[in-house]
Amino acid sequence: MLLKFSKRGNTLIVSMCGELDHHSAENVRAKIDNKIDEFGIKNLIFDFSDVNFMDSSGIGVVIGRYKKITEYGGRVGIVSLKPNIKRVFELGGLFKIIKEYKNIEEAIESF
Amino acid sequence: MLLKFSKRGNTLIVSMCGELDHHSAENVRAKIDNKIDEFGIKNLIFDFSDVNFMDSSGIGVVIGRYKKITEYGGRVGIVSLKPNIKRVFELGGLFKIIKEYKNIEEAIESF
Amino acid sequence: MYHNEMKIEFPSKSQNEAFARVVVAAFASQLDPTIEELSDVKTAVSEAVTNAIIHGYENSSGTVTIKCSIDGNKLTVEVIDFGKGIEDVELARQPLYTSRPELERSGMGFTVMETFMDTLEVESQIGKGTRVIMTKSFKSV
Amino acid sequence: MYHNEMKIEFPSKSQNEAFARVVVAAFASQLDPTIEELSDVKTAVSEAVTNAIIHGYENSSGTVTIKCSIDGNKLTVEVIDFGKGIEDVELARQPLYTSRPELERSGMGFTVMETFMDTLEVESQIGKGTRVIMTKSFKSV
Ligand SMILES: Nc1ncnc2c1ncn2[C@@H]1O[C@H](COP(=O)(O)OP(=O)(O)O)[C@@H](O)[C@H]1O
Ligand SMILES: Nc1ncnc2c1ncn2[C@@H]1O[C@H](COP(=O)(O)OP(=O)(O)O)[C@@H](O)[C@H]1O
Repeated sequence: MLLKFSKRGNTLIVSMCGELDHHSAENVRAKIDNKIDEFGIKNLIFDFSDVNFMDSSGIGVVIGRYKKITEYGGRVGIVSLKPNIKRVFELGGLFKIIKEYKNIEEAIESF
Repeated sequence: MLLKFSKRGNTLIVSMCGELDHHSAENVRAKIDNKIDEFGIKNLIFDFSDVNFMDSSGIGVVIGRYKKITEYGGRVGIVSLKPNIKRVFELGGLFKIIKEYKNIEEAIESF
Repeated sequence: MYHNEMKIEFPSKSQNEAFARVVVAAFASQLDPTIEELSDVKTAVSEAVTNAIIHGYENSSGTVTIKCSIDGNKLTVEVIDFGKGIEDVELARQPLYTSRPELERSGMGFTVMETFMDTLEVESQIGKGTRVIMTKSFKSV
Repeated sequence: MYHNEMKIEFPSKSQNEAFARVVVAAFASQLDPTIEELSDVKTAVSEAVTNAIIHGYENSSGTVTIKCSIDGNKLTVEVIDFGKGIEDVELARQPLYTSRPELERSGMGFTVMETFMDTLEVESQIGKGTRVIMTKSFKSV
Protein backbone atom coordinates (compact mmCIF):
# COMPACT_ATOMS: atom_id res chain seq x y z
CA MET A 1 0.00 0.00 0.00
CA LEU A 2 1.32 3.41 -1.05
CA LEU A 3 1.23 6.25 1.49
CA LYS A 4 1.55 9.98 0.87
CA PHE A 5 2.04 12.36 3.77
CA SER A 6 1.38 16.08 3.95
CA LYS A 7 1.27 18.59 6.81
CA ARG A 8 -1.12 21.49 7.41
CA GLY A 9 -0.25 23.43 10.56
CA ASN A 10 -0.19 20.84 13.32
CA THR A 11 -2.24 18.29 11.36
CA LEU A 12 -0.76 15.28 9.53
CA ILE A 13 -2.67 14.06 6.48
CA VAL A 14 -2.12 10.43 5.38
CA SER A 15 -3.36 9.64 1.90
CA MET A 16 -3.47 5.88 1.38
CA CYS A 17 -3.57 4.14 -1.99
CA GLY A 18 -4.40 0.45 -2.56
CA GLU A 19 -5.71 -2.30 -0.30
CA LEU A 20 -5.57 -2.12 3.49
CA ASP A 21 -5.44 -5.65 4.91
CA HIS A 22 -3.38 -7.58 7.46
CA HIS A 23 -0.51 -7.85 4.97
CA SER A 24 -0.21 -4.11 4.37
CA ALA A 25 -1.25 -3.02 7.90
CA GLU A 26 2.09 -3.51 9.63
CA ASN A 27 3.93 -1.29 7.20
CA VAL A 28 1.16 1.35 7.24
CA ARG A 29 1.20 1.41 11.03
CA ALA A 30 4.98 1.82 11.26
CA LYS A 31 5.16 4.55 8.63
CA ILE A 32 2.36 6.64 10.15
CA ASP A 33 3.77 6.32 13.68
CA ASN A 34 7.19 7.40 12.41
CA LYS A 35 5.76 10.49 10.75
CA ILE A 36 3.74 11.44 13.86
CA ASP A 37 6.90 11.28 15.95
CA GLU A 38 9.11 12.96 13.34
CA PHE A 39 6.76 15.91 12.70
CA GLY A 40 5.58 16.19 16.32
CA ILE A 41 2.08 16.91 14.99
CA LYS A 42 -1.10 17.04 17.05
CA ASN A 43 -3.98 15.95 14.79
CA LEU A 44 -4.31 13.24 12.14
CA ILE A 45 -6.50 12.86 9.04
CA PHE A 46 -6.85 9.54 7.20
CA ASP A 47 -7.64 10.19 3.53
CA PHE A 48 -9.29 7.03 2.13
CA SER A 49 -9.94 8.42 -1.41
CA ASP A 50 -7.76 5.77 -3.09
CA VAL A 51 -8.40 2.82 -0.79
CA ASN A 52 -10.59 0.36 -2.65
CA PHE A 53 -10.43 -2.54 -0.20
CA MET A 54 -10.26 -2.76 3.58
CA ASP A 55 -11.05 -5.56 6.03
CA SER A 56 -11.16 -5.50 9.84
CA SER A 57 -7.36 -5.18 9.99
CA GLY A 58 -7.98 -1.55 8.97
CA ILE A 59 -10.11 -0.97 12.07
CA GLY A 60 -7.10 -1.92 14.20
CA VAL A 61 -4.85 0.47 12.28
CA VAL A 62 -7.21 3.41 12.71
CA ILE A 63 -7.99 2.74 16.40
CA GLY A 64 -4.31 2.26 17.19
CA ARG A 65 -3.45 5.71 15.73
CA TYR A 66 -6.52 7.20 17.44
CA LYS A 67 -5.21 6.05 20.83
CA LYS A 68 -1.74 7.46 20.15
CA ILE A 69 -3.04 10.85 18.98
CA THR A 70 -5.72 11.37 21.66
CA GLU A 71 -3.23 10.50 24.41
CA TYR A 72 -1.64 13.89 23.71
CA GLY A 73 -4.94 15.69 23.25
CA GLY A 74 -4.98 15.58 19.44
CA ARG A 75 -7.95 14.83 17.16
CA VAL A 76 -8.47 12.27 14.39
CA GLY A 77 -10.67 12.52 11.27
CA ILE A 78 -11.46 10.28 8.30
CA VAL A 79 -12.36 11.43 4.78
CA SER A 80 -13.61 9.83 1.55
CA LEU A 81 -14.73 6.34 2.53
CA LYS A 82 -16.02 4.12 -0.26
CA PRO A 83 -19.33 2.36 0.64
CA ASN A 84 -17.76 -1.09 1.28
CA ILE A 85 -15.15 0.41 3.61
CA LYS A 86 -17.72 2.53 5.40
CA ARG A 87 -19.66 -0.62 6.22
CA VAL A 88 -16.60 -2.22 7.84
CA PHE A 89 -16.05 0.91 9.95
CA GLU A 90 -19.73 1.02 10.93
CA LEU A 91 -19.60 -2.58 12.12
CA GLY A 92 -16.54 -1.75 14.21
CA GLY A 93 -18.41 1.14 15.84
CA LEU A 94 -15.66 3.48 14.71
CA PHE A 95 -17.94 6.44 14.06
CA LYS A 96 -18.72 6.58 17.79
CA ILE A 97 -15.21 7.84 18.40
CA ILE A 98 -13.97 9.21 15.06
CA LYS A 99 -15.88 11.54 12.75
CA GLU A 100 -16.07 11.21 8.99
CA TYR A 101 -15.68 14.55 7.20
CA LYS A 102 -16.67 15.49 3.66
CA ASN A 103 -13.14 16.56 2.83
CA ILE A 104 -9.81 17.54 4.32
CA GLU A 105 -10.74 21.22 4.62
CA GLU A 106 -13.87 20.47 6.64
CA ALA A 107 -11.87 18.23 8.98
CA ILE A 108 -9.14 20.81 9.58
CA GLU A 109 -11.66 23.58 10.25
CA SER A 110 -13.49 21.46 12.82
CA PHE A 111 -10.31 20.57 14.73
CA MET B 1 -18.56 -13.10 -25.80
CA LEU B 2 -20.85 -10.39 -27.19
CA LEU B 3 -21.26 -10.09 -30.97
CA LYS B 4 -22.59 -7.16 -32.97
CA PHE B 5 -23.40 -7.57 -36.64
CA SER B 6 -23.73 -4.94 -39.34
CA LYS B 7 -23.98 -5.06 -43.12
CA ARG B 8 -22.38 -2.81 -45.75
CA GLY B 9 -23.37 -3.79 -49.27
CA ASN B 10 -22.47 -7.46 -49.58
CA THR B 11 -20.05 -7.38 -46.63
CA LEU B 12 -20.87 -8.64 -43.12
CA ILE B 13 -19.05 -6.95 -40.25
CA VAL B 14 -18.73 -8.89 -36.97
CA SER B 15 -17.70 -6.78 -33.99
CA MET B 16 -16.66 -9.01 -31.12
CA CYS B 17 -16.46 -7.95 -27.50
CA GLY B 18 -14.76 -9.91 -24.69
CA GLU B 19 -12.54 -12.98 -24.64
CA LEU B 20 -12.30 -15.44 -27.52
CA ASP B 21 -11.34 -18.87 -26.19
CA HIS B 22 -12.54 -22.46 -26.56
CA HIS B 23 -15.49 -21.74 -24.25
CA SER B 24 -16.82 -18.83 -26.29
CA ALA B 25 -15.73 -20.16 -29.71
CA GLU B 26 -18.63 -22.54 -30.32
CA ASN B 27 -21.23 -19.85 -29.83
CA VAL B 28 -19.27 -17.32 -31.91
CA ARG B 29 -18.93 -19.82 -34.75
CA ALA B 30 -22.63 -20.69 -34.80
CA LYS B 31 -23.80 -17.08 -34.67
CA ILE B 32 -21.52 -15.90 -37.46
CA ASP B 33 -22.41 -18.83 -39.71
CA ASN B 34 -26.10 -18.15 -39.14
CA LYS B 35 -25.73 -14.51 -40.14
CA ILE B 36 -23.70 -15.40 -43.25
CA ASP B 37 -26.48 -17.73 -44.38
CA GLU B 38 -29.32 -15.41 -43.36
CA PHE B 39 -27.91 -12.32 -45.09
CA GLY B 40 -26.46 -14.22 -48.06
CA ILE B 41 -23.45 -11.92 -47.95
CA LYS B 42 -20.18 -12.36 -49.86
CA ASN B 43 -17.40 -10.83 -47.77
CA LEU B 44 -16.64 -10.87 -44.03
CA ILE B 45 -14.78 -8.49 -41.74
CA PHE B 46 -13.76 -9.47 -38.20
CA ASP B 47 -13.57 -6.37 -36.01
CA PHE B 48 -11.30 -7.18 -33.04
CA SER B 49 -11.42 -3.69 -31.42
CA ASP B 50 -13.00 -4.96 -28.21
CA VAL B 51 -11.36 -8.38 -27.98
CA ASN B 52 -8.80 -8.27 -25.19
CA PHE B 53 -7.92 -11.97 -25.04
CA MET B 54 -7.62 -14.70 -27.65
CA ASP B 55 -5.86 -18.06 -27.65
CA SER B 56 -5.39 -20.54 -30.51
CA SER B 57 -9.10 -21.43 -30.44
CA GLY B 58 -9.56 -18.07 -32.19
CA ILE B 59 -7.35 -19.18 -35.07
CA GLY B 60 -9.76 -22.04 -35.70
CA VAL B 61 -12.76 -19.71 -35.65
CA VAL B 62 -11.21 -17.32 -38.19
CA ILE B 63 -9.90 -20.05 -40.52
CA GLY B 64 -13.23 -21.89 -40.41
CA ARG B 65 -15.11 -18.75 -41.55
CA TYR B 66 -12.38 -18.03 -44.13
CA LYS B 67 -12.98 -21.44 -45.71
CA LYS B 68 -16.74 -20.92 -45.79
CA ILE B 69 -16.51 -17.45 -47.32
CA THR B 70 -13.81 -18.15 -49.94
CA GLU B 71 -15.66 -21.24 -51.13
CA TYR B 72 -18.17 -18.85 -52.69
CA GLY B 73 -15.52 -16.41 -53.92
CA GLY B 74 -15.84 -13.93 -51.04
CA ARG B 75 -13.04 -12.16 -49.16
CA VAL B 76 -12.17 -11.95 -45.47
CA GLY B 77 -10.46 -9.13 -43.58
CA ILE B 78 -9.42 -8.46 -39.98
CA VAL B 79 -9.24 -5.08 -38.26
CA SER B 80 -7.96 -3.69 -34.94
CA LEU B 81 -5.87 -6.47 -33.43
CA LYS B 82 -4.33 -5.81 -30.04
CA PRO B 83 -0.62 -6.76 -29.84
CA ASN B 84 -1.13 -9.99 -27.85
CA ILE B 85 -3.78 -11.22 -30.29
CA LYS B 86 -1.68 -10.26 -33.29
CA ARG B 87 1.10 -12.47 -31.98
CA VAL B 88 -1.24 -15.48 -31.80
CA PHE B 89 -2.38 -14.87 -35.38
CA GLU B 90 1.23 -14.48 -36.57
CA LEU B 91 2.18 -17.81 -35.01
CA GLY B 92 -0.75 -19.43 -36.79
CA GLY B 93 0.46 -18.03 -40.14
CA LEU B 94 -2.90 -16.37 -40.59
CA PHE B 95 -1.59 -13.27 -42.32
CA LYS B 96 -0.47 -15.44 -45.23
CA ILE B 97 -4.12 -15.91 -46.17
CA ILE B 98 -6.01 -13.05 -44.48
CA LYS B 99 -5.03 -9.39 -44.54
CA GLU B 100 -5.18 -7.05 -41.58
CA TYR B 101 -6.61 -3.63 -42.46
CA LYS B 102 -6.29 -0.34 -40.59
CA ASN B 103 -10.05 0.03 -40.32
CA ILE B 104 -13.34 -1.20 -41.73
CA GLU B 105 -13.38 1.41 -44.50
CA GLU B 106 -9.97 0.37 -45.82
CA ALA B 107 -11.06 -3.27 -45.84
CA ILE B 108 -14.29 -2.60 -47.71
CA GLU B 109 -12.54 -0.45 -50.33
CA SER B 110 -9.96 -3.15 -51.02
CA PHE B 111 -12.56 -5.91 -51.51
CA MET C 1 -29.24 -26.58 -11.33
CA TYR C 2 -25.90 -25.09 -12.33
CA HIS C 3 -22.99 -26.50 -10.33
CA ASN C 4 -19.31 -25.66 -10.30
CA GLU C 5 -16.56 -25.99 -7.73
CA MET C 6 -12.88 -25.40 -7.08
CA LYS C 7 -10.27 -25.97 -4.43
CA ILE C 8 -7.13 -23.96 -3.83
CA GLU C 9 -4.18 -24.43 -1.49
CA PHE C 10 -1.43 -21.96 -0.66
CA PRO C 11 1.10 -21.38 2.12
CA SER C 12 0.14 -19.20 5.09
CA LYS C 13 1.97 -16.06 3.91
CA SER C 14 0.30 -12.70 4.31
CA GLN C 15 1.05 -11.95 0.63
CA ASN C 16 -1.52 -14.60 -0.25
CA GLU C 17 -4.41 -12.79 1.46
CA ALA C 18 -4.90 -10.56 -1.58
CA PHE C 19 -4.44 -13.54 -3.92
CA ALA C 20 -7.14 -15.51 -2.06
CA ARG C 21 -9.61 -12.63 -2.39
CA VAL C 22 -9.03 -12.35 -6.14
CA VAL C 23 -9.40 -16.11 -6.69
CA VAL C 24 -12.71 -16.39 -4.83
CA ALA C 25 -14.01 -13.21 -6.51
CA ALA C 26 -13.04 -14.58 -9.95
CA PHE C 27 -14.87 -17.83 -9.16
CA ALA C 28 -17.94 -15.99 -7.83
CA SER C 29 -18.08 -13.79 -10.92
CA GLN C 30 -19.83 -16.67 -12.72
CA LEU C 31 -22.88 -15.65 -10.70
CA ASP C 32 -22.90 -12.13 -12.20
CA PRO C 33 -22.65 -10.51 -8.77
CA THR C 34 -23.15 -6.81 -8.16
CA ILE C 35 -20.06 -4.84 -7.14
CA GLU C 36 -21.38 -4.78 -3.59
CA GLU C 37 -21.95 -8.54 -3.43
CA LEU C 38 -18.45 -9.17 -4.77
CA SER C 39 -16.91 -6.78 -2.29
CA ASP C 40 -18.79 -8.50 0.58
CA VAL C 41 -17.38 -11.88 -0.45
CA LYS C 42 -13.85 -10.49 -0.81
CA THR C 43 -13.97 -8.92 2.65
CA ALA C 44 -15.31 -12.10 4.29
CA VAL C 45 -12.66 -14.27 2.59
CA SER C 46 -9.95 -11.84 3.63
CA GLU C 47 -11.04 -12.14 7.28
CA ALA C 48 -11.08 -15.95 7.25
CA VAL C 49 -7.74 -16.29 5.46
CA THR C 50 -6.11 -13.69 7.72
CA ASN C 51 -7.36 -15.61 10.78
CA ALA C 52 -5.91 -18.87 9.44
CA ILE C 53 -2.54 -17.17 8.95
CA ILE C 54 -2.25 -15.19 12.18
CA HIS C 55 -4.33 -17.21 14.66
CA GLY C 56 -4.34 -20.72 13.14
CA TYR C 57 -0.66 -20.91 12.22
CA GLU C 58 0.48 -17.95 14.35
CA ASN C 59 2.61 -16.77 11.44
CA SER C 60 4.52 -20.07 11.23
CA SER C 61 4.24 -21.97 7.96
CA GLY C 62 1.25 -24.10 7.11
CA THR C 63 -1.21 -24.62 4.29
CA VAL C 64 -4.46 -22.73 3.86
CA THR C 65 -7.15 -24.46 1.80
CA ILE C 66 -10.19 -22.80 0.27
CA LYS C 67 -13.02 -24.84 -1.21
CA CYS C 68 -15.70 -23.03 -3.17
CA SER C 69 -18.83 -24.29 -4.80
CA ILE C 70 -21.72 -22.80 -6.68
CA ASP C 71 -25.17 -24.40 -6.66
CA GLY C 72 -27.74 -22.40 -8.54
CA ASN C 73 -27.28 -18.86 -7.25
CA LYS C 74 -25.64 -19.91 -3.97
CA LEU C 75 -21.92 -19.60 -3.28
CA THR C 76 -20.32 -21.69 -0.52
CA VAL C 77 -16.81 -20.84 0.66
CA GLU C 78 -14.85 -23.01 3.12
CA VAL C 79 -11.58 -21.73 4.55
CA ILE C 80 -9.59 -24.48 6.25
CA ASP C 81 -6.38 -24.51 8.28
CA PHE C 82 -4.60 -27.30 10.18
CA GLY C 83 -3.38 -24.94 12.86
CA LYS C 84 -3.92 -24.56 16.57
CA GLY C 85 -7.71 -24.50 16.66
CA ILE C 86 -10.15 -22.44 18.74
CA GLU C 87 -10.85 -23.37 22.37
CA ASP C 88 -14.19 -21.58 22.73
CA VAL C 89 -15.84 -20.90 19.39
CA GLU C 90 -18.79 -19.07 20.94
CA LEU C 91 -16.48 -16.65 22.72
CA ALA C 92 -14.32 -16.21 19.59
CA ARG C 93 -17.38 -15.22 17.56
CA GLN C 94 -18.34 -12.40 19.97
CA PRO C 95 -17.87 -8.94 18.45
CA LEU C 96 -14.71 -7.24 19.77
CA TYR C 97 -13.29 -10.48 21.24
CA THR C 98 -9.69 -11.01 20.19
CA SER C 99 -6.92 -13.12 21.68
CA ARG C 100 -4.30 -10.88 20.08
CA PRO C 101 -5.00 -7.25 21.07
CA GLU C 102 -1.21 -6.64 21.04
CA LEU C 103 -1.32 -7.14 17.24
CA GLU C 104 -3.97 -4.39 17.02
CA ARG C 105 -6.59 -6.97 16.05
CA SER C 106 -10.06 -5.52 16.44
CA GLY C 107 -11.92 -8.73 17.22
CA MET C 108 -14.35 -7.94 14.39
CA GLY C 109 -13.32 -10.64 11.89
CA PHE C 110 -16.12 -13.13 12.60
CA THR C 111 -18.65 -10.29 12.86
CA VAL C 112 -17.64 -9.06 9.40
CA MET C 113 -17.99 -12.59 7.97
CA GLU C 114 -21.41 -13.00 9.59
CA THR C 115 -22.66 -9.64 8.37
CA PHE C 116 -21.31 -9.78 4.82
CA MET C 117 -22.34 -13.39 4.12
CA ASP C 118 -25.74 -15.07 4.64
CA THR C 119 -24.53 -17.87 6.91
CA LEU C 120 -21.38 -18.67 8.88
CA GLU C 121 -20.40 -21.94 10.55
CA VAL C 122 -17.18 -22.47 12.47
CA GLU C 123 -15.84 -25.96 13.20
CA SER C 124 -12.66 -26.17 15.24
CA GLN C 125 -10.60 -28.67 17.21
CA ILE C 126 -7.68 -27.77 19.43
CA GLY C 127 -4.42 -28.85 17.79
CA LYS C 128 -6.25 -30.03 14.65
CA GLY C 129 -7.37 -26.83 12.98
CA THR C 130 -10.34 -24.73 11.98
CA ARG C 131 -12.89 -24.82 9.18
CA VAL C 132 -15.00 -21.74 8.45
CA ILE C 133 -17.99 -22.33 6.16
CA MET C 134 -19.79 -19.34 4.68
CA THR C 135 -22.62 -19.14 2.15
CA LYS C 136 -24.18 -16.31 0.22
CA SER C 137 -27.00 -16.33 -2.31
CA PHE C 138 -26.68 -13.85 -5.15
CA LYS C 139 -29.69 -11.83 -6.11
CA SER C 140 -28.70 -11.00 -9.64
CA VAL C 141 -29.13 -14.48 -11.15
CA MET D 1 15.29 -16.22 -2.74
CA TYR D 2 11.59 -15.40 -2.65
CA HIS D 3 9.39 -18.48 -2.87
CA ASN D 4 5.65 -18.90 -3.08
CA GLU D 5 3.37 -21.58 -4.45
CA MET D 6 -0.25 -22.58 -4.93
CA LYS D 7 -2.32 -25.43 -6.23
CA ILE D 8 -5.80 -25.27 -7.68
CA GLU D 9 -8.27 -27.93 -8.79
CA PHE D 10 -11.46 -27.51 -10.76
CA PRO D 11 -13.76 -29.66 -12.93
CA SER D 12 -13.10 -29.87 -16.67
CA LYS D 13 -15.80 -27.39 -17.71
CA SER D 14 -15.04 -24.87 -20.43
CA GLN D 15 -16.35 -22.08 -18.13
CA ASN D 16 -13.27 -22.66 -16.00
CA GLU D 17 -10.81 -21.79 -18.78
CA ALA D 18 -11.24 -18.06 -18.07
CA PHE D 19 -11.14 -18.70 -14.31
CA ALA D 20 -7.84 -20.59 -14.64
CA ARG D 21 -6.27 -17.71 -16.58
CA VAL D 22 -7.30 -15.17 -13.96
CA VAL D 23 -6.00 -17.31 -11.08
CA VAL D 24 -2.57 -17.86 -12.60
CA ALA D 25 -2.33 -14.19 -13.62
CA ALA D 26 -3.26 -13.11 -10.08
CA PHE D 27 -0.57 -15.40 -8.68
CA ALA D 28 2.03 -14.20 -11.21
CA SER D 29 1.25 -10.57 -10.42
CA GLN D 30 3.51 -10.89 -7.34
CA LEU D 31 6.38 -10.72 -9.85
CA ASP D 32 5.31 -7.28 -11.09
CA PRO D 33 4.99 -8.51 -14.67
CA THR D 34 4.55 -6.23 -17.65
CA ILE D 35 1.18 -6.35 -19.41
CA GLU D 36 2.80 -8.36 -22.19
CA GLU D 37 4.36 -10.92 -19.84
CA LEU D 38 1.03 -11.37 -18.07
CA SER D 39 -0.82 -11.79 -21.33
CA ASP D 40 1.75 -14.42 -22.48
CA VAL D 41 1.18 -16.44 -19.32
CA LYS D 42 -2.61 -16.18 -19.62
CA THR D 43 -2.55 -17.36 -23.22
CA ALA D 44 -0.25 -20.32 -22.44
CA VAL D 45 -2.40 -21.38 -19.46
CA SER D 46 -5.51 -21.11 -21.57
CA GLU D 47 -4.01 -23.47 -24.17
CA ALA D 48 -2.96 -26.09 -21.61
CA VAL D 49 -6.26 -26.01 -19.71
CA THR D 50 -8.28 -26.16 -22.95
CA ASN D 51 -6.26 -29.20 -24.04
CA ALA D 52 -6.91 -30.96 -20.73
CA ILE D 53 -10.65 -30.33 -21.16
CA ILE D 54 -11.13 -31.20 -24.83
CA HIS D 55 -8.34 -33.72 -25.51
CA GLY D 56 -7.55 -35.13 -22.04
CA TYR D 57 -11.13 -35.62 -20.86
CA GLU D 58 -12.79 -35.29 -24.29
CA ASN D 59 -15.46 -33.08 -22.71
CA SER D 60 -16.42 -35.73 -20.15
CA SER D 61 -15.99 -34.80 -16.50
CA GLY D 62 -12.64 -34.92 -14.76
CA THR D 63 -10.45 -32.73 -12.60
CA VAL D 64 -7.88 -30.27 -13.89
CA THR D 65 -5.06 -29.38 -11.48
CA ILE D 66 -2.75 -26.39 -11.78
CA LYS D 67 0.36 -26.07 -9.64
CA CYS D 68 2.24 -22.79 -9.68
CA SER D 69 5.40 -21.76 -7.98
CA ILE D 70 7.58 -18.69 -7.89
CA ASP D 71 11.30 -18.89 -7.20
CA GLY D 72 13.03 -15.56 -7.38
CA ASN D 73 11.80 -14.09 -10.68
CA LYS D 74 10.85 -17.45 -12.22
CA LEU D 75 7.28 -18.69 -12.54
CA THR D 76 6.59 -22.42 -13.00
CA VAL D 77 3.12 -23.55 -14.08
CA GLU D 78 2.07 -27.21 -14.24
CA VAL D 79 -1.25 -28.15 -15.80
CA ILE D 80 -2.26 -31.73 -15.00
CA ASP D 81 -5.09 -33.97 -16.15
CA PHE D 82 -5.87 -37.64 -15.50
CA GLY D 83 -7.38 -38.14 -18.92
CA LYS D 84 -6.57 -40.20 -21.97
CA GLY D 85 -2.93 -39.20 -22.45
CA ILE D 86 -0.93 -38.54 -25.62
CA GLU D 87 0.37 -41.40 -27.72
CA ASP D 88 3.13 -39.53 -29.55
CA VAL D 89 4.17 -36.38 -27.71
CA GLU D 90 6.69 -35.37 -30.38
CA LEU D 91 4.01 -35.48 -33.08
CA ALA D 92 1.51 -33.67 -30.84
CA ARG D 93 3.95 -30.80 -30.32
CA GLN D 94 4.37 -30.20 -34.08
CA PRO D 95 2.87 -26.92 -35.24
CA LEU D 96 -0.48 -27.46 -37.00
CA TYR D 97 -0.83 -31.06 -35.78
CA THR D 98 -4.26 -31.69 -34.31
CA SER D 99 -6.19 -34.89 -33.69
CA ARG D 100 -9.47 -32.94 -33.74
CA PRO D 101 -9.67 -30.89 -36.96
CA GLU D 102 -13.44 -31.47 -36.96
CA LEU D 103 -13.63 -29.23 -33.85
CA GLU D 104 -11.80 -26.48 -35.80
CA ARG D 105 -8.72 -26.92 -33.61
CA SER D 106 -5.74 -25.27 -35.24
CA GLY D 107 -3.01 -27.51 -33.85
CA MET D 108 -1.19 -24.44 -32.57
CA GLY D 109 -1.74 -24.92 -28.81
CA PHE D 110 1.67 -26.37 -27.96
CA THR D 111 3.37 -23.89 -30.30
CA VAL D 112 1.72 -20.99 -28.47
CA MET D 113 2.83 -22.39 -25.09
CA GLU D 114 6.40 -22.86 -26.37
CA THR D 115 6.57 -19.39 -27.86
CA PHE D 116 4.96 -17.46 -25.01
CA MET D 117 6.82 -19.22 -22.20
CA ASP D 118 10.58 -19.84 -21.80
CA THR D 119 10.40 -23.62 -21.47
CA LEU D 120 7.79 -26.34 -22.06
CA GLU D 121 7.89 -29.98 -20.98
CA VAL D 122 5.15 -32.49 -21.72
CA GLU D 123 4.87 -35.75 -19.77
CA SER D 124 2.09 -38.10 -20.79
CA GLN D 125 0.99 -41.71 -20.36
CA ILE D 126 -1.81 -43.35 -22.29
CA GLY D 127 -4.82 -43.87 -20.02
CA LYS D 128 -3.10 -42.10 -17.13
CA GLY D 129 -3.02 -38.46 -18.14
CA THR D 130 -0.85 -35.54 -19.13
CA ARG D 131 1.32 -33.05 -17.27
CA VAL D 132 2.45 -29.87 -19.02
CA ILE D 133 5.23 -27.94 -17.25
CA MET D 134 6.01 -24.40 -18.35
CA THR D 135 8.40 -21.82 -16.92
CA LYS D 136 8.94 -18.15 -17.56
CA SER D 137 11.38 -15.71 -15.98
CA PHE D 138 10.13 -12.18 -15.51
CA LYS D 139 12.41 -9.34 -16.48
CA SER D 140 10.86 -6.68 -14.31
CA VAL D 141 12.00 -7.99 -10.93
N1 LIG E 1 -8.38 -19.95 12.16
C1 LIG E 1 -8.27 -19.70 13.50
N2 LIG E 1 -7.46 -20.46 14.27
C2 LIG E 1 -7.34 -20.22 15.60
N3 LIG E 1 -7.99 -19.23 16.24
C3 LIG E 1 -8.82 -18.45 15.53
C4 LIG E 1 -9.00 -18.63 14.13
N4 LIG E 1 -9.88 -17.69 13.71
C5 LIG E 1 -10.23 -16.98 14.79
N5 LIG E 1 -9.60 -17.42 15.89
C6 LIG E 1 -9.76 -16.89 17.27
O1 LIG E 1 -10.96 -16.13 17.31
C7 LIG E 1 -10.68 -14.80 17.74
C8 LIG E 1 -11.66 -13.81 17.11
O2 LIG E 1 -11.45 -13.76 15.71
P1 LIG E 1 -11.91 -12.48 14.89
O3 LIG E 1 -13.33 -12.18 15.22
O4 LIG E 1 -11.59 -12.73 13.46
O5 LIG E 1 -11.03 -11.30 15.46
P2 LIG E 1 -9.47 -10.95 15.31
O6 LIG E 1 -8.90 -11.66 14.13
O7 LIG E 1 -9.47 -9.47 15.14
O8 LIG E 1 -8.83 -11.38 16.59
C9 LIG E 1 -9.24 -14.57 17.39
O9 LIG E 1 -8.66 -13.55 18.17
C10 LIG E 1 -8.64 -15.95 17.68
O10 LIG E 1 -8.39 -16.12 19.05
N1 LIG F 1 -3.97 -32.87 -22.28
C1 LIG F 1 -4.01 -33.61 -23.40
N2 LIG F 1 -4.50 -34.88 -23.37
C2 LIG F 1 -4.54 -35.63 -24.48
N3 LIG F 1 -4.12 -35.21 -25.69
C3 LIG F 1 -3.60 -33.97 -25.80
C4 LIG F 1 -3.53 -33.11 -24.67
N4 LIG F 1 -2.98 -31.93 -25.06
C5 LIG F 1 -2.72 -32.07 -26.39
N5 LIG F 1 -3.09 -33.29 -26.84
C6 LIG F 1 -2.93 -33.80 -28.21
O1 LIG F 1 -1.98 -32.97 -28.89
C7 LIG F 1 -2.55 -32.41 -30.06
C8 LIG F 1 -1.95 -31.04 -30.35
O2 LIG F 1 -2.31 -30.13 -29.33
P1 LIG F 1 -2.30 -28.58 -29.63
O3 LIG F 1 -0.98 -28.21 -30.22
O4 LIG F 1 -2.68 -27.87 -28.39
O5 LIG F 1 -3.38 -28.36 -30.76
P2 LIG F 1 -4.99 -28.43 -30.72
O6 LIG F 1 -5.47 -28.28 -29.30
O7 LIG F 1 -5.40 -27.29 -31.58
O8 LIG F 1 -5.36 -29.77 -31.31
C9 LIG F 1 -4.04 -32.40 -29.80
O9 LIG F 1 -4.79 -32.37 -30.99
C10 LIG F 1 -4.22 -33.70 -29.01
O10 LIG F 1 -4.27 -34.82 -29.89
